[in-house]
Amino acid sequence: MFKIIANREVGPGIFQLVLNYDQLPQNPEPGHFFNIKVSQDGSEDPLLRRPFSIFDFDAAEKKIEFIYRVIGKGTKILSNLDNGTELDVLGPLGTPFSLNKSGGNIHLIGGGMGIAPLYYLAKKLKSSRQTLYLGAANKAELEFFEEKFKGLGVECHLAAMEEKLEIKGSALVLWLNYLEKNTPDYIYTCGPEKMLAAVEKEALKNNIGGELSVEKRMGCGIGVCLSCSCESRAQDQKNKRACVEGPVFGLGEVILGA
Amino acid sequence: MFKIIANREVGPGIFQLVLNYDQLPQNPEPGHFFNIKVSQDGSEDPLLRRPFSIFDFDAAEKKIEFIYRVIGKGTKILSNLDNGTELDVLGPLGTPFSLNKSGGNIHLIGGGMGIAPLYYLAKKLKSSRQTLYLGAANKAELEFFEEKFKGLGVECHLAAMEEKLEIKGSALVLWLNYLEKNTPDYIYTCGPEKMLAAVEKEALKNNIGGELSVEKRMGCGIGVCLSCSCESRAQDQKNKRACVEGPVFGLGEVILGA
Amino acid sequence: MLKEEVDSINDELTESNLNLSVVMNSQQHQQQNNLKLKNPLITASGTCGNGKELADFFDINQLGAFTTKGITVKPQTGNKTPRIAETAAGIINSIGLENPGVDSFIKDILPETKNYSLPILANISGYSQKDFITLAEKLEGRKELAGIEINLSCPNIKGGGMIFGTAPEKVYQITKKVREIYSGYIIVKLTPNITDITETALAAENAGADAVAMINTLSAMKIDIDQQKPLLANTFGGLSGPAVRPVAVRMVYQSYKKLNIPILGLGGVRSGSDVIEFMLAGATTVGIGTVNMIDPTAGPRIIGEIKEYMLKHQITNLSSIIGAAH
Amino acid sequence: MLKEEVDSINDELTESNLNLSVVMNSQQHQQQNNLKLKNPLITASGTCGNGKELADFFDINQLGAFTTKGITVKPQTGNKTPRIAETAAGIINSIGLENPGVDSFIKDILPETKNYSLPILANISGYSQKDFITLAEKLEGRKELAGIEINLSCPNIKGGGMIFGTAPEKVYQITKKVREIYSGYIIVKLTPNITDITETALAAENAGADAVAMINTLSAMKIDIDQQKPLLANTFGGLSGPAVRPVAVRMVYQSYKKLNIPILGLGGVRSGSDVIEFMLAGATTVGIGTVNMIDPTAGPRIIGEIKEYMLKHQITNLSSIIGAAH
Ligand SMILES: Cc1cc2nc3c(=O)[nH]c(=O)nc-3n(C[C@H](O)[C@H](O)[C@H](O)COP(=O)(O)OP(=O)(O)OC[C@H]3O[C@@H](n4cnc5c(N)ncnc54)[C@H](O)[C@@H]3O)c2cc1C
Ligand SMILES: Cc1cc2nc3c(=O)[nH]c(=O)nc-3n(C[C@H](O)[C@H](O)[C@H](O)COP(=O)(O)OP(=O)(O)OC[C@H]3O[C@@H](n4cnc5c(N)ncnc54)[C@H](O)[C@@H]3O)c2cc1C
Ligand SMILES: Cc1cc2nc3c(=O)[nH]c(=O)nc-3n(C[C@H](O)[C@H](O)[C@H](O)COP(=O)(O)O)c2cc1C
Ligand SMILES: Cc1cc2nc3c(=O)[nH]c(=O)nc-3n(C[C@H](O)[C@H](O)[C@H](O)COP(=O)(O)O)c2cc1C
Ligand code: FES
Ligand code: FES
Repeated sequence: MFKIIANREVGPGIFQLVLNYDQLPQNPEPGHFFNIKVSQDGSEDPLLRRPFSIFDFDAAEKKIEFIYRVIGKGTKILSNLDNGTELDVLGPLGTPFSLNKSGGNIHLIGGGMGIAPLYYLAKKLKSSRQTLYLGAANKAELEFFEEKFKGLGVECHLAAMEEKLEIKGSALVLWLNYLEKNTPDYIYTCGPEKMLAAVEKEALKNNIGGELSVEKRMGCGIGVCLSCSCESRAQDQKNKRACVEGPVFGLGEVILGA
Repeated sequence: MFKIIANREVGPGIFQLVLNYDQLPQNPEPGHFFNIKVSQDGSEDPLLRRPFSIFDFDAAEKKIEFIYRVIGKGTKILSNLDNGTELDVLGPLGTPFSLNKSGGNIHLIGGGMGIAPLYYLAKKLKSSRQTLYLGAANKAELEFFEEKFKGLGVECHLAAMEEKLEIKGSALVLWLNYLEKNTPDYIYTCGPEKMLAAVEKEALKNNIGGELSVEKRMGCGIGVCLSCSCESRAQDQKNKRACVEGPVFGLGEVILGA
Repeated sequence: MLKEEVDSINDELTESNLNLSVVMNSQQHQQQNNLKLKNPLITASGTCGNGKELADFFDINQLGAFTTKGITVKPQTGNKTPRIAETAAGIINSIGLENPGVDSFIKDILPETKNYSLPILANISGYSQKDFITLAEKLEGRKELAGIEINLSCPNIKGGGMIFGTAPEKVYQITKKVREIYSGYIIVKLTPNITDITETALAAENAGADAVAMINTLSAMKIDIDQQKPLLANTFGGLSGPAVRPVAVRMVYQSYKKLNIPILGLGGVRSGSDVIEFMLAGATTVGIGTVNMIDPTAGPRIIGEIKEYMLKHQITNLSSIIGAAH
Repeated sequence: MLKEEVDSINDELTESNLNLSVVMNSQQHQQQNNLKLKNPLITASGTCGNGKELADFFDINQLGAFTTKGITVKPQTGNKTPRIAETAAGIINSIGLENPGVDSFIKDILPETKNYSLPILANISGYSQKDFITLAEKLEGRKELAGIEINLSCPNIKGGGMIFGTAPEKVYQITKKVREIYSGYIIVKLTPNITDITETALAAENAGADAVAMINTLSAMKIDIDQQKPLLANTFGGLSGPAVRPVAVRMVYQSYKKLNIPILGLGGVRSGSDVIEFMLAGATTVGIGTVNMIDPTAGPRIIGEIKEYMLKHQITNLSSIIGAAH
């Protein structure tokens, strides 16, 4: 049983959803996602669940937290649900980030809502030196996250497409600006697939290892429908399901699309 | 713009919905109905609006009131909407009860939720001698209405199918018990179509005039789709639309079905 | 694009210089018989009455064209009720063509349409080729009408519409006969209850139809599980509404490249986005049916939504997107 | 009925003496080859993986039978993504039969099914008659399988499934060939993208199929209006989910009286009520597809809902309602 205890706007069209649970099959790790049913009371539309990465987790208080942007019908409906509403939630699902590079010099590169899975990750990587490169449309979209990450002691670099912050441009360009001065041991990145592909290319070129989290359109989120297949770069060419083998993949593991 | 200001259970599975409006195309008369969209935020399911008869109306406070029973998906969703929710509502729609028999001896005969249109009617017929014959499954379903009608000074006779009140049985049987002793000048009735047909038959046999309100499955509620056609008993045999020419018809005006 | 850039372009392209007009070409008489509409929205037959009711809600002259409720040679009282059942994101109707017959239509309904300044299309249904001939003869020359829509697809009538609509040769014959008689714009409305709709669409084109409309309703049913019998008195009915849109869009898309005549696309339109979807698939005009039953002011709302889309995507002429998804 | 009366009857009919079992008769070998299921629920191919994933959520042996993901002769990686689009109360998929091929199926997947005690059906797809023959040969004699489901209806493969499935004579030929080779239970799964599904259903029956399954998905598409191109990489896909249920129920109802073999009804089942609806229409067993993608524990929930219905309506033997809406 999951109950909404907060569902508030923390940036333009960006919401923070906090749920109380009574039990979970396992504690979520950074990079895990949950699949949330947004239609209520037997309405068949929207039909599918909506996947969201775990943003923060508090086992003591039995709270899971998500950050989502209102995109279409599903997130719109979600944003109008009130505190106290019981939600049908599946999770944690998927394969999380590995935390074995903990302790090194780590870069977090987030594009837009790609920031969502990185916060809980940063929390778990607290012992590492972490730098966040975050891009969004404008400053208003970034403020909530800047504060959160600064609260963890993470060094933050911000870029916006619509106005000049550190630069006027994308998280990718921002990161590249720093890459030579501050070469990381490992990177974690999430954002639009095009950005992921560019980050991956640069990282691999510079022999930097890391992991990325993809947002594939999902049917089920539990591995039964093969909607979310990613072409593998491995020898056997066996597809990987973003919802089971992913959404986190190692850099170079799967072929990133558009 | 219509806003929910109350939506509370007043009997087992029976809800009172009070809306504040800012403007109405016209003030509702008893027997008018409103067509309420229950799905929110662009959900396409349930697709159709749900028709409800006006239960009470307060022009000064700009309030319209409905009483509904939770039947299926639509009313279930409606029952979970909170105060403050803005509703998409069309109305008043249809042809209301005529009030020209005001002043006489009037019987109101209601079966189940057929009670809904009769309260505002009774209010408007205040100068008449009114007797209510109301039937439902059990006492709990009747209490709210008994209190309301007694508040108007209407004499109330109650029957239930599951337990013995005045009798154990239907509103029809209850009414027939009194018909000889207290023969009305005019009747108003609403309830399941089978009951309406029986009431109509008895009334016409006894040369009593009156009106009834039918609940036909509706597509549009505004006369465009012809889902709600009722076969007419008139010479020209032209069908009558429950949503435009009805839902109120004179006794004997249309052929009542099952 | 940067916000300032978008803003500056928007300065130039404003609501007032958006062009929503579309032209449905005529096969027969070239230019002079084209159907020119101020926007692609056409009411779908049977879901808008004959205009009067919707006119209480908005000025229906804002629409591209109006299609009247289907008429038959003789008056019909329609099927028994229940005639409508709600399904997930759809409705099943079995109205059964309740209508006063063509003579009453001409005498009572057509004169009323004179108050409207938009093109009126009469939707006609028949049980035999002869019916269609009679209807075409009676409607030929009626100045109130811009054209007729031949309904070869109503699934509610036993032995009737459905049978013509699924056989390409029947579609061809009836269209041809009507074409010989009727000189106005002819749209042939096709059933989706068919293996390959492009075959009937091509049959209509070859027989001289000016345009095809797709889709009518999908044959469907619902059972009342408590009564353990079909919910509709007529057992079967036609499914419409958002549920069917993906099928309708597919059929328009499949037909677009095969046809030389314009397509009136319809089925499940709820919003401006849906109209755009049909046009991108290849529809020149788009029908709005079930949506009017739910939102009587859907027409003007949808026009507003189309304009928003045009502004967002910097589209000056709406007709430029027809078929653009191919 | 008075409450006390209902209560007293309920005292007798309790959950424990409800009989949900159904029998799918076999045409070929009479009784001994019948498919006896503890309840009518059969997983729909492609929506439940091969069991493992759902088994994390509940004991799948509670179901009537399990159908595996469609297999082909050769391994296939499937279509490009996006492979799924959501529509009103439905989804369109164009997975494109991603599967490891029949040899790997036999080697890796079949052995895993040994852990299950429920009947397993293998869903097979092919691009030619030869493919189906190969598949039937390879699966013949496999003890792990109770039967096979011939998918003649996948709309996602160019030149493939769709074409066989819409031509009754092709359905007949392929079924006949497979029947000659395969001795287990044979279900022929039919496409709804057809004018008259009873023709293909009868063709399957005449060729010796033990049962037919209807429906597979409706051919459909969705356009991304911002990108102005089809949303699915494959352009077209198959519509499933609640949106299509009214069409599926209609097809089962239409076929029931014409067929002598049992029908596996499916399309859009979400709840116990929907299973009852299909059975009243004439289905002996009912497939659950898309619902599993949304509610992994749909199976046991639906079984519970069926039981509630049986108690409410005082039905001891579920199979007594098959076709009762006729
Ligand atoms: C593993 C994973 C984790 C995610 N985590 C987050 C998160 O933490 N915060 C957040 O804001 N968003 C996240 N997303 C994206 C989020 O799921 C979509 O924005 C959301 O589903 C949109 O739903 P909608 O109904 O508002 O949009 P619509 O466009 O109306 O949705 C239509 C369909 O497309 C799917 N869809 C649309 N956009 C996306 C997308 N970007 N990725 C996958 N499916 C999509 C929807 O799920 C739905 O099935 C995540 C996606 C995935 C796959
Ligand atoms: C003119 C009119 C006035 C009404 N006034 C009231 C009222 O004041 N209070 C009240 O409780 N009920 C009233 N009803 C009945 C009410 O509209 C239905 O109970 C309600 O629509 C059920 O919706 P649902 O989604 O919960 O049920 P579902 O059974 O899931 O609905 C499925 C479909 O059937 C229709 N439907 C189901 N039951 C009825 C019914 N009895 N009459 C008409 N359509 C139905 C629904 O509108 C919907 O389209 C009235 C009906 C009409 C026609
Ligand atoms: C209540 C109702 C009545 C209809 N009557 C007719 C008709 O008389 N003639 C016709 O060609 N189509 C008729 N149709 C079909 C619609 O015109 C339209 O083709 C179909 O509903 C799909 O569009 P929609 O989903 O926008 O409603 C009717 C549809 C409905 C819902
Ligand atoms: C993601 C997905 C994959 C499918 N794969 C197959 C398949 O491999 N073979 C097949 O015969 N049907 C396949 N189908 C069709 C389903 O088995 C079923 O016939 C259809 O979805 C209708 O049922 P539903 O609405 O309950 O899903 C697939 C459906 C979906 C949604
Ligand atoms: S979303 Fe269904 S397998 Fe991944
Ligand atoms: S409900 Fe549409 S005409 Fe009455």
